[in-house]
Amino acid sequence: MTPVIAVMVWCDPGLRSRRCMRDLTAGIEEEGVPYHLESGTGGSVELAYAAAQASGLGVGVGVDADGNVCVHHAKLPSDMPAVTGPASAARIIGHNAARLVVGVPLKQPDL
Amino acid sequence: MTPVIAVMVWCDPGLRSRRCMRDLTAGIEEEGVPYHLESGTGGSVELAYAAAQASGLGVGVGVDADGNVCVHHAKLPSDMPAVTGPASAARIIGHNAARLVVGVPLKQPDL
Amino acid sequence: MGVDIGNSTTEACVADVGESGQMAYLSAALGRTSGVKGTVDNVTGVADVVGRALSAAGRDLSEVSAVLVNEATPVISGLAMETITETVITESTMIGHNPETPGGVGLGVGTTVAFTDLPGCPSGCDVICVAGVGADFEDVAAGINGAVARGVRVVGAIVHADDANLIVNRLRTPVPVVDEVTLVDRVPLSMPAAVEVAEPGRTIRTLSNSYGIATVFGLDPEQTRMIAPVARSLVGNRSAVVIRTPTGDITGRRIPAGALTLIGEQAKRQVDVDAGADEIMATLRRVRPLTDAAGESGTHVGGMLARVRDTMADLTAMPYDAVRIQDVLAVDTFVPQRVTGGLAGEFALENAVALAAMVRTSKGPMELLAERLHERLGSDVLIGGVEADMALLGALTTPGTAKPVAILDLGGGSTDAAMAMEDADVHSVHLAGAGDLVTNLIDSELGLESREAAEEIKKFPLAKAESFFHIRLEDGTARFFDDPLPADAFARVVVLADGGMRPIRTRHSVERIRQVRRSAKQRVFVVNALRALEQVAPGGDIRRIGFVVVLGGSALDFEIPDMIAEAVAGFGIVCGTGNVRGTEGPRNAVATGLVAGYAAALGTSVEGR
Amino acid sequence: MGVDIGNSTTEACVADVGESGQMAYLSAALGRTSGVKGTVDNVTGVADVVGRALSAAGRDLSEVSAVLVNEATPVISGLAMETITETVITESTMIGHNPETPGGVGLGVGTTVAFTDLPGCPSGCDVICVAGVGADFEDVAAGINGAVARGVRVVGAIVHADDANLIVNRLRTPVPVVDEVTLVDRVPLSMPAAVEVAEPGRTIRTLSNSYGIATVFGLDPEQTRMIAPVARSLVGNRSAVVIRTPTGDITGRRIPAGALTLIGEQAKRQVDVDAGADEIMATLRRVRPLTDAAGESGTHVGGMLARVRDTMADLTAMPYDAVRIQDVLAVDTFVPQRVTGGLAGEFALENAVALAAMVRTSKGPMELLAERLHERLGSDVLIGGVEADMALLGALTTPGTAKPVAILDLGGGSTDAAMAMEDADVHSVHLAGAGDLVTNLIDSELGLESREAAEEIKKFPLAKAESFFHIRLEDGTARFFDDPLPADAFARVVVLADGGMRPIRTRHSVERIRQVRRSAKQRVFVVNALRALEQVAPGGDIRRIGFVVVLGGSALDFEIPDMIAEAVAGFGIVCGTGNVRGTEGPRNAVATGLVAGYAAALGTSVEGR
Ligand SMILES: Nc1ncnc2c1ncn2[C@@H]1O[C@H](COP(=O)(O)OP(=O)(O)O)[C@@H](O)[C@H]1O
Ligand SMILES: Nc1ncnc2c1ncn2[C@@H]1O[C@H](COP(=O)(O)OP(=O)(O)O)[C@@H](O)[C@H]1O
Ligand SMILES: [Mg+2]
Ligand SMILES: [Mg+2]
Repeated sequence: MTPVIAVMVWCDPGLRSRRCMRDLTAGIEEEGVPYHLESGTGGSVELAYAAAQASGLGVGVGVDADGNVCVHHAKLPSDMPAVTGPASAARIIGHNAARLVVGVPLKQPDL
Repeated sequence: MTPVIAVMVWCDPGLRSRRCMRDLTAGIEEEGVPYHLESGTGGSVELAYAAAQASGLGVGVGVDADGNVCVHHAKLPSDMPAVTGPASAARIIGHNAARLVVGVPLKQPDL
Repeated sequence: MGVDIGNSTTEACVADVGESGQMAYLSAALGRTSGVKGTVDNVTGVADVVGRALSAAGRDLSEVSAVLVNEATPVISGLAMETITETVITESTMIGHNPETPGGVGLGVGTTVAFTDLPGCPSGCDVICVAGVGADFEDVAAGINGAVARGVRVVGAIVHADDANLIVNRLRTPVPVVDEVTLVDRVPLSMPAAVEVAEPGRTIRTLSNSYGIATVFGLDPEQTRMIAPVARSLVGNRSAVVIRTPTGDITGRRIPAGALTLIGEQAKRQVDVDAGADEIMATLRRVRPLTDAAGESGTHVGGMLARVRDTMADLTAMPYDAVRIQDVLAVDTFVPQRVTGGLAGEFALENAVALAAMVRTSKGPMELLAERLHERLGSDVLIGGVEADMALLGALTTPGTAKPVAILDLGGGSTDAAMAMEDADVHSVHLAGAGDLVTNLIDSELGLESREAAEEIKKFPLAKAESFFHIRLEDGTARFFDDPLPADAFARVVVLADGGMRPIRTRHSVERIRQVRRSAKQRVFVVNALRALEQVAPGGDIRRIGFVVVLGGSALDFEIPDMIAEAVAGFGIVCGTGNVRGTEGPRNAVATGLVAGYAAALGTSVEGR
Repeated sequence: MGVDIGNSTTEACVADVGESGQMAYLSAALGRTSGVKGTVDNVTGVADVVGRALSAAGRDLSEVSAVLVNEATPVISGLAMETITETVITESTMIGHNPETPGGVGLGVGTTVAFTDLPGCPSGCDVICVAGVGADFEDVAAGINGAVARGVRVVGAIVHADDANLIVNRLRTPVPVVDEVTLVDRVPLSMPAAVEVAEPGRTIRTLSNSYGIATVFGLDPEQTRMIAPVARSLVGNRSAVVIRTPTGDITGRRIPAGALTLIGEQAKRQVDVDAGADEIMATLRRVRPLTDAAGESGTHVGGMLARVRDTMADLTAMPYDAVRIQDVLAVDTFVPQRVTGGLAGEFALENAVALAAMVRTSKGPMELLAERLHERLGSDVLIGGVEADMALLGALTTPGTAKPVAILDLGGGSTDAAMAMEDADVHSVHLAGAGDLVTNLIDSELGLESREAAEEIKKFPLAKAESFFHIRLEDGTARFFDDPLPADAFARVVVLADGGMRPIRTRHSVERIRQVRRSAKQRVFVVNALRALEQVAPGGDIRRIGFVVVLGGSALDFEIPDMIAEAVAGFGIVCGTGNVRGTEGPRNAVATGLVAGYAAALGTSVEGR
């Protein structure tokens, strides 16, 4: 099995905010990086870590039922995610998940 | 399970040349990259691909019973190894396995 | 015990000196100078360094027979910087910013239409769509697709959000889109405009070429002349927008910075600051030795010199009018500055001139300082020889040196030099500009707004964090880590400071930062080293110097001594970093010289007996 | 139909011209020039381009009423390059190479002892172990550990194989080890030596400092002076060895390159080639206009000019003595060259001067060429106006241009310029040095030994293959691939050529290659653009030019036009890449001018009727 060359986005089916997923994937897409959506149950960090392992790019995003978003990298220890944030930050987190792949500095939230 | 942060070297137990393994690991060591020896049966490409999957650095080396050496990278298709060569080239192949990790151009054999 | 009170650093050297001058060095120590050099504030710092030097030698204060202090006339320097160009956009003729993720590729030329007005556009028009704050990318893409279906030729777009690729990915026919245009609401509508986006890794070719713009808008030669500065300012961008407004213009104007008057012992000359550093330094050479400098009042340079004088007067408690500027170093520099009238927070690199000025004050409070030191330490305090003589004596303890020798003392505020021929007098100079100016140039040229970051960039090599587990050093080698780097270091340039790895908040590349760093060192230290050697060399002829010993805090730098050695290599002299007493490196020269001078004097008097 | 036969490229332009001169352009085409410009060999190339231009216009050869050919006096240029410095190591005082993986960190000072003699070493000695060809790392490490156990202080090692880390990892006390020393057998034994290895990302500090070496070996000033060039040549290395041999020395000697004699219409001057490019060009300015140049026979420059003359005579079938050099461009350059006497294949960057020379031949064979073209094509062939006039006519079809206008035609062999004032005569110049010289400089400065690679580096942006699936472009953006890159591209610098990604076989970094590329363009095209404009401008005053139109093959470059625009920006003129007829970019100016000139003449004669 060759791993999928995409950022894996694993989302808990309990999530109700469509907005959150749309923002998240918009951020990834704007950076020009492919992503792949799947659903899975669990905490955001747990989902993100598993997604990162499944990603050919080594980057995964997990979204839990409450809209908490987490970005993980396959080589990081499972309890040390790269980025975490609330649903309201989903757009910028999407950018940053992609930037881990592209290798450019993470975007800072506008202050 | 966190993958081992080392180049995985998987060698067929049928290999008789001690020289080959010594050269190979010397090449990796001189470049300053950690490696981890295990045994496994199979062709060199097959062993290398599996070793690469198991390596936290994404780089694996396979050595078959005849001393054929293969370097593979976790993200390459299984049938497209990065480097292959005979036992006599083991030293330089070791350098190059390490260089895939370090990110410097591969060493050319002295002509 | 010799003690050297420098502007930044106080150094001590402990030695056993026999009755007839035979001598054994025991230890050395250094610490920050407390207060302004040559004032009683120095006592705390001296006491601290003396204590540490003694305990390193395993001796007690009571055993010290004499504390030798250098005759330190405080040499104080000031810095000022002034931009001499300014970029102004009147009306909005261009959007010159470089968003990280523009969309599409190519050139589109049409009339600007607000996204909301797109439905009213007659078919057959060539249109650039302008999508303002809050426009959703799906709506924008759908709107454009709809207009195109109706026969409106939408050939490009300018949008507020970071949405360019999102929009382009949803268009049936992709067009170039420039995004993140902060002040999109000020884009003039119903005007002819062109949007250009180059492929990744390339730069635009049409809008950065005057005749490209002329072709696009059908300009006549006179109009082309007007638009030429716009083309120039877009050179090197990956994307750009140019809008043809009736009166719009972009000007790079020179700010009249005023004239600097340099008053020498014989002559007096004026030079315009905006003529640049070379011109200023050439004028200075013609009036040397300098006795004072003045700036045209009411101009930028007037303000610059007033600030320098103010600081000096403050620091030394001299009356403002008694402050005499005795050297000036002008350096060409540039400052990233927000373009007036820009629509997307454009920055332009404006030219600027930095001036370092040097004031030599009277040596008033030295006796007082000696007295206070005596009270504090108990032992005799002697004010030793001239600082330059002592530094030379100390420098000559470096293996492989001999007269004729010159020292270059690269400090924080000043670059000092002195020269000793076989038996002639010592000549010395104090020049404005040293380590602090380098730090300032790095800070302002990179737009860091942090002196601490600039100081670290000056002192330590750079690297880039290429993954969570490895960095690549500026020489290309990689270094690996077992523990992951923090996410805020990811893909950033970091400084490998003593205290660990420090990410730098900037979009500049490793190479860019390295180049600014090296060029700042070049412009200050190489220029000053050559100026200084020329002034102390016999007959101004650097070739007659046999050995140059580089000393001082900035001689510890990892590249400055190499640059200086390179610059003087052509003169056939030996130049290297000092190694005082074969052990101290470029530190402790004056303190060592004080002790050596004392011992030599004892020896002579013994011989004379 | 206008046809422009250039040195490299033949271009054609097809137009319908009415009786009274009204004109409609139909198409254009271009191809490689066959043979030397202005000779009958050109026929094949012209026929091919004419055919393609016609089929693009949907017309037939029989419809062509006239083929207009430019009056092409062949302008041929030659190139030569000569090093003017040489680094020679006599006996082996140093090992200045930079192995990729040295071992250990620090400085070790001791006497050189062959590894095999280690067992015989008395305890208490400070020793540098020298391990020759075939020594196994485990044996070496065991031998050193054994000696250390016996009390021999082994403080460093010099080894033949790429084994430094393997040895250091097996030592009980790590010491600095320099490896890959190819000629290790020539390292002198029983000599005091020092081995220094810096931390990764750092450079050595002691052996690159004259006083550092003096400290290490206890040298006196005279000896220090002798060793100073060694220190200098080690600056910037991560590791180094210095061995103190009684007579050993390293010298950077200047090769007497000989004098160049520049013969002008009025004056004649000599200049030493090793004085460098600036001096040569300054001398040239004083004798201009040049009528010939000669090189001192028996010297390097004599050989250079003889080679140029030879090529010229060959190409043009002119007698050797009739070849007159009418312009010279000297460029400072450097060449990586193997150091004579080095022990590890050391390279030094030697200074060199490149000379491009330009010969204008008589316009002999043009009529013959016209005749042969007529035979081949059937239609009338007219030899049109002067090339410069035609180019100006064509350039003025660029939107936004007007007189006073100057063109800069950046070709392969020469940089040509011409200037037309409101109604004055056209002035034109042909200068030596253009695209081919840039290619040569890139080739030799990077030591590529491949003109094809150099040509690609010149034309296309660089990137680095950072993994099997992505590259990073020189501006920092990343590009991803679905299919893995070949292993021989891994971590290498690649050129993004039209034909795909091409790895470059070199250890140079992206930044280094970029810098060489840009500097070569600067030294050739910016220098020549300014020289050319100065020579064609009225009264030599560039400010009096209103518009500059950049043309020719090298105007297609992705950065040369920007560099030229930047360089002339200060003169208040509009400068940009031409866009002939608003469609052709910087191509087709002469061909277009031929047609326009023909039509204008028709128009005038119609009016005159
Ligand atoms: N390791 C270092 N590398 C580069 N510069 C240094 C280093 N240590 C100190 N400096 C610089 O030296 C300067 C102070 O020099 P110093 O000789 O102590 O000053 P002063 O002569 O004024 O007492 C400061 O600009 C500081 O940044
Ligand atoms: N796309 C390009 N980018 C940069 N240089 C180019 C490009 N195409 C051609 N050149 C350069 O242009 C030169 C030839 O120019 P050209 O005008 O065709 O020559 P000539 O005037 O001698 O006929 C060569 O040096 C070639 O490398
Ligand atoms: Mg964007
Ligand atoms: Mg090695």
